[in-house]
Amino acid sequence: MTDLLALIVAKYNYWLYVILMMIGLYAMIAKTNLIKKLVGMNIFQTAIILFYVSIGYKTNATIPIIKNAHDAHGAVIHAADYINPLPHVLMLTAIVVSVATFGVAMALAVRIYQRYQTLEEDELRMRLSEE
Amino acid sequence: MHWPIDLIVLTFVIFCAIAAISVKDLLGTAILFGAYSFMMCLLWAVMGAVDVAFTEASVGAGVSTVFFVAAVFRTSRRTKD
Amino acid sequence: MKLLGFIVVCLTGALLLYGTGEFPDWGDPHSPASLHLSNYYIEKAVEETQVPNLVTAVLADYRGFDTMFETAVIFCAGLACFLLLRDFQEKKERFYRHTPTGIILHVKDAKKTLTVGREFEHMDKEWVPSDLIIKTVCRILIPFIQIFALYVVAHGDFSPGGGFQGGVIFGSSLILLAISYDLKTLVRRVKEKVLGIFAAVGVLIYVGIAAICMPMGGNFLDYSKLAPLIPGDPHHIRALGMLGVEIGVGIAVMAVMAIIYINIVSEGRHDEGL
Amino acid sequence: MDNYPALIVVTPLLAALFAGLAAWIEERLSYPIALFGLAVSVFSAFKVLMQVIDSGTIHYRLAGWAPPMGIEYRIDLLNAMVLLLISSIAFLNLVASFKSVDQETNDRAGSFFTIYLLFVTGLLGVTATGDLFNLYVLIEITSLTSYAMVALGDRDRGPIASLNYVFIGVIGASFYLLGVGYLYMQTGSLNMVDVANILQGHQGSSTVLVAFILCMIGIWIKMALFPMHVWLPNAYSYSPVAFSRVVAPLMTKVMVYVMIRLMITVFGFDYIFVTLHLSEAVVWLSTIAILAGGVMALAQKNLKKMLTYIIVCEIGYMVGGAWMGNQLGMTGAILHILNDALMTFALFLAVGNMVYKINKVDLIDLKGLFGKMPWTMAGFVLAAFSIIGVPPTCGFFSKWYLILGALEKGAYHFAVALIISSLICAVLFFKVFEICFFEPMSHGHGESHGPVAIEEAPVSMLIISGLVSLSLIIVGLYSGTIVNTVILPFLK
Repeated sequence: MTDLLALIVAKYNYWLYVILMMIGLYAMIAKTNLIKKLVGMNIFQTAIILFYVSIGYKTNATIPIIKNAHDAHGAVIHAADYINPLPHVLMLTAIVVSVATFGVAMALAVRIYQRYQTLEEDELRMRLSEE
Repeated sequence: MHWPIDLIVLTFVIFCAIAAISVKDLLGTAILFGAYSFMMCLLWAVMGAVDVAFTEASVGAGVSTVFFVAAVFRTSRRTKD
Repeated sequence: MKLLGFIVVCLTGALLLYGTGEFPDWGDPHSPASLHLSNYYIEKAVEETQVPNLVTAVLADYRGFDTMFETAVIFCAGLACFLLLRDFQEKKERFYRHTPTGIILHVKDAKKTLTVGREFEHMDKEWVPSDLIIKTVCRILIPFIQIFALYVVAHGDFSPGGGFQGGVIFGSSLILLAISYDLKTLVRRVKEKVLGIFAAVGVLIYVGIAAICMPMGGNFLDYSKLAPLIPGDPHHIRALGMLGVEIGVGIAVMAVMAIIYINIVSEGRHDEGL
Repeated sequence: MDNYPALIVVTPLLAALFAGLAAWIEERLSYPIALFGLAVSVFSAFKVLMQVIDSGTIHYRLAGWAPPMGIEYRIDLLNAMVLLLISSIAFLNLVASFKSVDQETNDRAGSFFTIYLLFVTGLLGVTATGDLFNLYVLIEITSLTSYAMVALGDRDRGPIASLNYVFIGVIGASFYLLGVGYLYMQTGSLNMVDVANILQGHQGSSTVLVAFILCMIGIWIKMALFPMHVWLPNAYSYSPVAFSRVVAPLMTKVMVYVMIRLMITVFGFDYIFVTLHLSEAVVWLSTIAILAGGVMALAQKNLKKMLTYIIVCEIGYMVGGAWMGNQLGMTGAILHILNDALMTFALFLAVGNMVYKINKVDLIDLKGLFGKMPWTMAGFVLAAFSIIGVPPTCGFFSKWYLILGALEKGAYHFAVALIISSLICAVLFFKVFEICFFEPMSHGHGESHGPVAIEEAPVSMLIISGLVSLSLIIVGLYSGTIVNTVILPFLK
């Protein structure tokens, strides 16, 4: 029992990212409202970002901005004192990509509504088969 | 050790995520989605990813929510599920 | 569809949980991810680039090529929203309000226009009387938001922030103007053409700075070869290059955020909005 | 200093930005700018290919940093070939679409060229890069531009097809990103060669296995392998013709290239075929994909849609060949990337000419087309023969390698599926020829004896169409040379 608890505490971030990702994926597949699907898409993408940020975390380390960088030339910087910056960089790019996709998808949803006056997938399918 | 904060925020995140996709009003979804993004941003700040948290605060909780509300304003609040 | 979704989700979850089993513990300083490249960046980046914010250093220099395409993605999103929604046809009906009396005029013929001035003001279909408190507060707030945005762009080397965040904040100050007054005010002050040109010019600043390095004898994006062009300490040339790039990113992002908002909220007609 | 590898990707990007600026200032300038940018890109790609053939793999350090720290372009024979293919198809298509763009985009030609160039930039970058995360960013550029383009084509159905494409595309790209995350967690690096070196010691790890599965699923969704193909037919058939002519031949082939690159450079043959034994299952999957693509193509009533299902079928060929696990299969798959891109391009050029003249391409609308557009139809027939696999054309040779590979491995079901699908293609295209040739024009009284007035597409479109169709035969005749100078040295 204590082993299991220790396992959960040691990796709970990873378990929870899996749960968030499943929520997002479920919303993308099973919901019929297009905007709900978009929310699912965004949750899905943030779950991945959470995963990356979790990789970068180090215990007993501080944020990746070097202290006293300009007046302590020659002072040794210990890698263990700072959090891994690389996943943060990657995720900045991923956030930008996700907001770009989100904007375009919203524009598409507005276009669809202009044309068909609905955002429900089943109603859209009915409208399409009528024409 | 700040893992208790981390755990509490994570619970909130999952709560907001489930609420955002199950509320029957798209404007409500928009606001819950903003809350979700903000919680996520807190979580990343706790984990030391300040740049990512800053970006998420300005993009996810800020601009995305505004786009969302704008799109709901131009379409409809109605949703079946 | 629900059942299918459930099955797919469960399969994916099972796959991911299976992969989680062998992960190093959360926050383990000796996991492979925090050893190989990360140590190099933490120990060498300040010495090589003179930028204390490691995220900015890696973002704009070591992996600057990614960031260039990230800016291109943003530009592309703005262009896509413009192409998808922009509608140059004037809407047929218009509403005007006679300011002294408060009478609302409904003009159905598209060709007849009233001159908007002191007597008449243009009005949205779903008109809400503009609130004095909101207008005043926003008028005071917006310049400060914009100065903060500029600070975030300029100070990205030393503190969290950078071109992208600053650009988003500047863009949201424009959006705030549109929400607190009305969309027409924003469109009148910041012309669509200006936004379009800014979006392209921002990305062009980035690609231009990167491309100038090639005739100067370096590889693409190699800021250190810019030293003869810029006066000052050649030691800090990489930091200066990054600053230039971040300004480009900021301009592009600012313009694109405004473009996306304006087009979504007015369905591309740029007349009335939230 | 030799900057050609960077120029291949950067000139289209720069041209896109200048074309975007020109769209606001003087719209007529956009087209020459775009043309110039792509011309420089083609020239650089040609230079790079020659250089690689002469002196081996090129390493180009972007921002001047050494590989695992910075991003590196690592261009070997396979890259160089695909780069030249992409840039020249994009260039030729731009020349051919001079007349048709205005007709389709409601006077927004400048913005169209900008998006088009960004799309090509993305494809070129995906092909040239040697960095796993850079690959993701560039895949997103290509996807974002194609979402916009698909929505611009058909005004009614386009947005719906595009939004579906957004959902599926995001799932695919995110799975790939997640796979890269798992790899990063195990290795701490993002450079392909560096990751491959570190992975040597972790062959049994479940993290690597999950990373491999996630990457492959992501790429398969993006390339529309059979069960994940649902977005492709609608998306490609509703986009504007000038765009579908370049997206149909290139997008899926570039994704096949990415799959081959991941298999060879990152994970390695030993890991996939010796440690995992996944070969059998994937070859069966691709067999099903081939048959399903063919059968669904038979059911279509619109020429453009029918061709998109043939693309689904062709993807099955390439995936099956690549997963055969022997040199012959891989040779066939790589040769088929080249051939299939050219064949599909030729087919869509012909379709583009038809759309330019008769607007719709439902099969019924094609009656009497041989009389009306003889040159276009000549190109179409040649491309169709190549898809079917008639000997002097290039389609025959890659199929030949694929079948040899299947026989060597003992995967007879794959060989049989290949032959059946060739027969299906023959049936399909002869159906089209029959409609075009024998049935008279359906307008009016049902009788139109005597010579039909020839109404051809503009000369610029015809010349390109003819050129590409002829190149099918030329490439076919020189397949031996291509295999010996490019593919076999690469696989060694």
